[in-house]
Amino acid sequence: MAGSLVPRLFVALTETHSTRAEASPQADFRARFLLAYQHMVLSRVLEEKLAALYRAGGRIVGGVYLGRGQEAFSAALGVQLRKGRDLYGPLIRDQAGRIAYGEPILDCVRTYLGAVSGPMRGRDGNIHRGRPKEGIFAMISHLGSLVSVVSGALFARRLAGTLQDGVGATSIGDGGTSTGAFHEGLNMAAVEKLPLIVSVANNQYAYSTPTTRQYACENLVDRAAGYGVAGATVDATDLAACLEVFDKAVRSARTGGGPQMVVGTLLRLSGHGEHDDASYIPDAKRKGSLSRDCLSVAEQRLRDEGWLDADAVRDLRAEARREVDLAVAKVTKEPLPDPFKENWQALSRADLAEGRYEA
Amino acid sequence: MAGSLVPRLFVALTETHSTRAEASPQADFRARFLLAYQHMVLSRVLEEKLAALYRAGGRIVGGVYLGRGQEAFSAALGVQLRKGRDLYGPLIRDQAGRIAYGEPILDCVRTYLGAVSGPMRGRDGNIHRGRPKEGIFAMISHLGSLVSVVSGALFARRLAGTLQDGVGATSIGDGGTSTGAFHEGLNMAAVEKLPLIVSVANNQYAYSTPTTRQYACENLVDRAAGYGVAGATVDATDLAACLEVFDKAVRSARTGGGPQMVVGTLLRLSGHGEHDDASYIPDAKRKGSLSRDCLSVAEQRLRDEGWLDADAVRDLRAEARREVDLAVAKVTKEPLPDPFKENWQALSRADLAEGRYEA
Amino acid sequence: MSITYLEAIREAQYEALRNDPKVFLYGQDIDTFGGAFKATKNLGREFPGRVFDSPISEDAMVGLAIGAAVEGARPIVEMQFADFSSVGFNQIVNQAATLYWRTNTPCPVTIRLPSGGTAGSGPFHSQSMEAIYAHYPGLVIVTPATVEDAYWMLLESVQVDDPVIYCEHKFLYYHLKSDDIGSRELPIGKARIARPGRDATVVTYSAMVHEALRAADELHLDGYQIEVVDLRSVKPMDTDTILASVARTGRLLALGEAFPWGGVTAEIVSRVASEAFHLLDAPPMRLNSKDTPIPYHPNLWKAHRPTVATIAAALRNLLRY
Amino acid sequence: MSITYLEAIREAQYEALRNDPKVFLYGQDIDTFGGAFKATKNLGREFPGRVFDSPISEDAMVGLAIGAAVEGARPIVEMQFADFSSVGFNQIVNQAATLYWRTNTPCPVTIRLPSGGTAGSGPFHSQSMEAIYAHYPGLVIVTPATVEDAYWMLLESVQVDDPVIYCEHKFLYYHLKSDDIGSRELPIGKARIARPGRDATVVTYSAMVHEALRAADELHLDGYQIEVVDLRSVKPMDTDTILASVARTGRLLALGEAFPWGGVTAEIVSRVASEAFHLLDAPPMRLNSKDTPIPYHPNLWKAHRPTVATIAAALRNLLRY
Ligand SMILES: Cc1ncc(C[n+]2csc(CCOP(=O)(O)OP(=O)(O)O)c2C)c(N)n1
Ligand SMILES: Cc1ncc(C[n+]2csc(CCOP(=O)(O)OP(=O)(O)O)c2C)c(N)n1
Ligand SMILES: [Mg+2]
Ligand SMILES: [Mg+2]
Repeated sequence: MAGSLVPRLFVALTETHSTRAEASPQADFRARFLLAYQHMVLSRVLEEKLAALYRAGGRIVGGVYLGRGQEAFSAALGVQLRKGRDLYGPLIRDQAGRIAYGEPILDCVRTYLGAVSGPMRGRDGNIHRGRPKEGIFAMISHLGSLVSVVSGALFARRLAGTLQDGVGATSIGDGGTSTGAFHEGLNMAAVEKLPLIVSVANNQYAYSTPTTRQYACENLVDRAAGYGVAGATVDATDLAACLEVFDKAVRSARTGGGPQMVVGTLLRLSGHGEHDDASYIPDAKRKGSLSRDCLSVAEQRLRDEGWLDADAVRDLRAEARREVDLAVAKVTKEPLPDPFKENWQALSRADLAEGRYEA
Repeated sequence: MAGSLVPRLFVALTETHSTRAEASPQADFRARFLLAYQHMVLSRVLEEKLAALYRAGGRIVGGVYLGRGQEAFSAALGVQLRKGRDLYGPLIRDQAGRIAYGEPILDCVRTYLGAVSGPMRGRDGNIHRGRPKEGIFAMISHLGSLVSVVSGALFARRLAGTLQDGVGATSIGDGGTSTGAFHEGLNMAAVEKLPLIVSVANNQYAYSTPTTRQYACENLVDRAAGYGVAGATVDATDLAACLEVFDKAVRSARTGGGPQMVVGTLLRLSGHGEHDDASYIPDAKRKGSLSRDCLSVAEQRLRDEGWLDADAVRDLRAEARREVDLAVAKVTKEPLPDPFKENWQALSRADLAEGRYEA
Repeated sequence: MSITYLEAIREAQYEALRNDPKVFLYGQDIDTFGGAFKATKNLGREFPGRVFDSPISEDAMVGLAIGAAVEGARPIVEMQFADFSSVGFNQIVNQAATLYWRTNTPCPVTIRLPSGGTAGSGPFHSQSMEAIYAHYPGLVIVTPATVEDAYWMLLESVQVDDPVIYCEHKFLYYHLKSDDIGSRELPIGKARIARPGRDATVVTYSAMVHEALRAADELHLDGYQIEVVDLRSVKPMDTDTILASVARTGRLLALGEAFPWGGVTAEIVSRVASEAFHLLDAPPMRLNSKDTPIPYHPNLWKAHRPTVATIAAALRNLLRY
Repeated sequence: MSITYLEAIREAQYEALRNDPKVFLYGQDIDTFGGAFKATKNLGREFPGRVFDSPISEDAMVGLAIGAAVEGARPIVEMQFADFSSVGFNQIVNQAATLYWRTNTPCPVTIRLPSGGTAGSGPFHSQSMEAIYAHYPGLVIVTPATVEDAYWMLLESVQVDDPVIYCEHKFLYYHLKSDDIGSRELPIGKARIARPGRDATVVTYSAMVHEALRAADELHLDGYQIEVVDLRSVKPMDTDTILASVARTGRLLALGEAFPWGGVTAEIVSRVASEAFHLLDAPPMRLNSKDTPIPYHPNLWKAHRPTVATIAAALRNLLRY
């Protein structure tokens, strides 16, 4: 569950969640749906704030990369993971999954703003953040390269006998599947029969590149058989479906089913980054079936099921806004990196460090 | 057809081959079978000579890598290719395919012996040879890296309008399919819809590593669907079956069918190199169904069909031996590289070369 | 009407495509989108079927270009950032760089590396990899510092029959302007005296040329005449021009933005020390970025790379000697 | 009973596995087969479940080791040949090398690179890549030249909490013998005076140490005392020991087997020129392999790399000065 402060009205459900073994399947599903939805809202609100800060200029240096439209797919995986006991290697568009896994939104804000108090201490920024020792990896930019890293962590836990029913999950986009690193990593995970879930968010574009220039198979899930791993597809705009597919995949991984590949279909509802107006996406696609906003879809379901009325939704958003504003306000007052306080050493073994002929 | 001198008794058949359009399917098949068989014999005899030279020591420096047992699979592809008009990127165990494509066996002997008269001029050795400008690429050691290179040559010909019905073919082993280069290359070929044939010789081992430590899918052909390319499998010890499968694949590539993946199953009938006794291959496998020698299988078929009697086979081998001995005798007299005659420049633009602080 | 460093790169590719049907462009997002930095803006429209969006497959991008070059094509590959060439590294140093030497087949591939640091880019969008590629035989490494060189050296790179690693500096993309691209002054392999002087020589390349020039201005106020040598290409390195400059000034500062171990500055200093030892009136000096990854936050990034202030300080030490 | 350089590497891995349950080995053909060079012979049997045959996936091999290290494991990755690390390059320089600096998480990965040339190995089984890795921040690069160092430095590498690139020279595998592996003399980061002298200093590392010693013997016949410094690790580079030697001899030859542009020899010469300029009685010299790929045929290979003859000739020039 989220490390971020949890809206009152969800405490009960959250508890239901954490003790889901006893709960009825329906109650359990409802609980996870509501929990995931809460994370989606917080993620959306947080990212809207980041986008605003970016447009305002000044405070955020470098790019801003949003998961807008991918919250359901990302959160549905995140809520399946138990922080620490399970490992998580989020990628570009996993703000919702990060929150669901338990990354405090302060880690996000501090990293975007470059605060020394953040996990990356101003050394790396935006989505390049994590706390590996707490189970959440900090992606490097090179796509595909986390697949083998998360696999290695699972491998080590299994060797050490500490894995138990733990799993690891990492994300990739349609474009990232074209990297050699993705191929080598997933194949190795399959050979080692590791409990790895690879969630592929096929959002139709890699930056500006359409899938027709990225792969030639019918559906990326067709690759699963070639690796000898389980494959599943899902409408990634439908939270209920996402919860189901990841519940199944994670369960299977936990119980010896080996690597799981889950391909979600959706449309990226933002530019590649906030600098990008995505004008290359034709209107047909913008208005097409894939362009549904997973958040509205989830809210429709909430109303249909009578799980949450309009007021509750409004309260929830307001609560999220308060939380985000609090975080931003707090971080804005925090110190920025000071080159004179930096130790400027890449090695943990200071005695092995060199420091000659430097700036 | 082979650039090597062609045994008399095959001239007729060879002609049948070169004018196969008019020939009857049966006659055509018989012609290709006999032609491929001839190349297989020459390849086997040549490689036995190389192995002998290696054991004798002295003349061959470095390793010797044989295609023993893979001649049928390799030659069956080679006979489909038209030198120059089609491109070929052979790998470790493609001596038979090289002969079938038209690489003179002198290129092989000169490269193994490091003669300056050879295509590699003593700069590179053994299987690392080719004449790219004549359509046959010289592999670098890094497995998988030829897939994109052969694709690029096809891509350029298509751009230049010189491709016509030309195709490109390259080989890989079970182990090589685990490389990122293989994945990126095949995926790119599929995206570009290039007429590329990738022949995968699954000989059960990558050096000493069994396929169980290499991949986890049922059959490597399961990867074809994931790339959106055509896939086929074949018993690679059966020349007739190999001829059929490659005939189909190459035809399809020529006529716009895009990349073709052909997976042949067999057992490596030699060590990884001649330094390796392959003692890691269990007797069960050595005696198993995959361990059939494609040459004996082909000879059985020749007898059954009455295409060639024992005497003809003997003559053929004798002819091949003469040819190989001639080649070796010739090359043994040829000059070895002389460091003082080397220009020691890696660039074609001598004026841009550097040569400081060198040995 | 003036032209930027980035526009010059775009114009050079336009010219290359116009002059030679064998030229094509391959890279991520370079067709309709015109590239992450717009270095290929409109080229896809202006040259239909000759500008290709690539899958995210740097190894295969380079491999495809090599195969095409074997067939006589002259591809230009755009890496979205130099940093991502690390996954195309093998095809560059082992396939492209060895092809001619091994098989006598020229390999006229040009690989564009958007290089160097900019504020907020962080460890994986800021690297300068020229030394990595220069270490391997068989490659030409160019590092244009001016709008004119960005244009003419890219055109020349495409004409060279060997693989050329074209390191373009992102920091110069928009800021650096010129009235026009001028005419071709120097060939690849010749360095340029960016500023004549007599008291000390700064040998540098790419974006650092401009930092060096500013530092030279600063020292000019104290009456010092600093000569600035722009290498233009780091391999081949125009040692004669370097030595001639050191002969004039007797003092050397080798300056670069790359990491401090090895690299261009070490090569410069060791060449001068070996070949012009007695021309030196003071120990040769080096200045590079720090030996850590390149930081994201501007406060750190500015301190990680050489700046006018640190260059000027280094020069003062050199002159005080 | 004596032990070879290769056996020492095998013994060190045996010890590492025995001493620490967190150690495991990952690489191609290293389990039952014991590795292409038998550096892990029997280890799979002696330590069941801790020695793993890898798919041919260098990028993923390194990535797996990094992830394992995050969890506290201390993996040793064997590259079958250093040359193939080119396809694991990105995980090494961008993932392993940046992990601690970015996330404060140590990355105790040891990557063994069977390096250097041997007769008949050719362009892709002969490379020395130490300079490529040393250029990037965040890595320790060791280059043992003796049986003792092969053993003790590998054990120490596994204990270092940072990624270590362990460059073992294939030319020394079988030829180089010692009576025993002795005791640990020096830590990583300290160079060794392999031979004391007073007339000139050769600073080198790995297999070239032995060529240098033979050249020193040769010059001894002419009455010259050549000091040979074995760097042991090229990053960090023990500059103090180098300078102290140059202070004694006044003459420097930097010697290496790698390609001539940049690399270790440039770093050595430029450090000495910058920091000990006035200790030098003659211009510092460099000797490397030639600027082409490494040739297959012994006639060419022997001429491509420095030899006793070319080293001795270089030293004579240096001494004549
Ligand atoms: C190896 C590599 N090459 C290029 C890039 C530059 N790049 C960053 S994101 C991106 C597009 C990724 O598309 P996709 O994988 O579909 O993820 P999405 O952005 O759609 O979520 C590219 C090309 C990179 N990060 N890594
Ligand atoms: C990238 C890379 N890693 C390692 C090697 C070393 N190597 C050469 S051949 C070989 C085994 C290849 O096995 P496979 O692909 O099955 O081909 P086979 O030898 O069985 O024909 C290995 C590991 C290499 N050549 N390239
Ligand atoms: Mg995408
Ligand atoms: Mg095999």
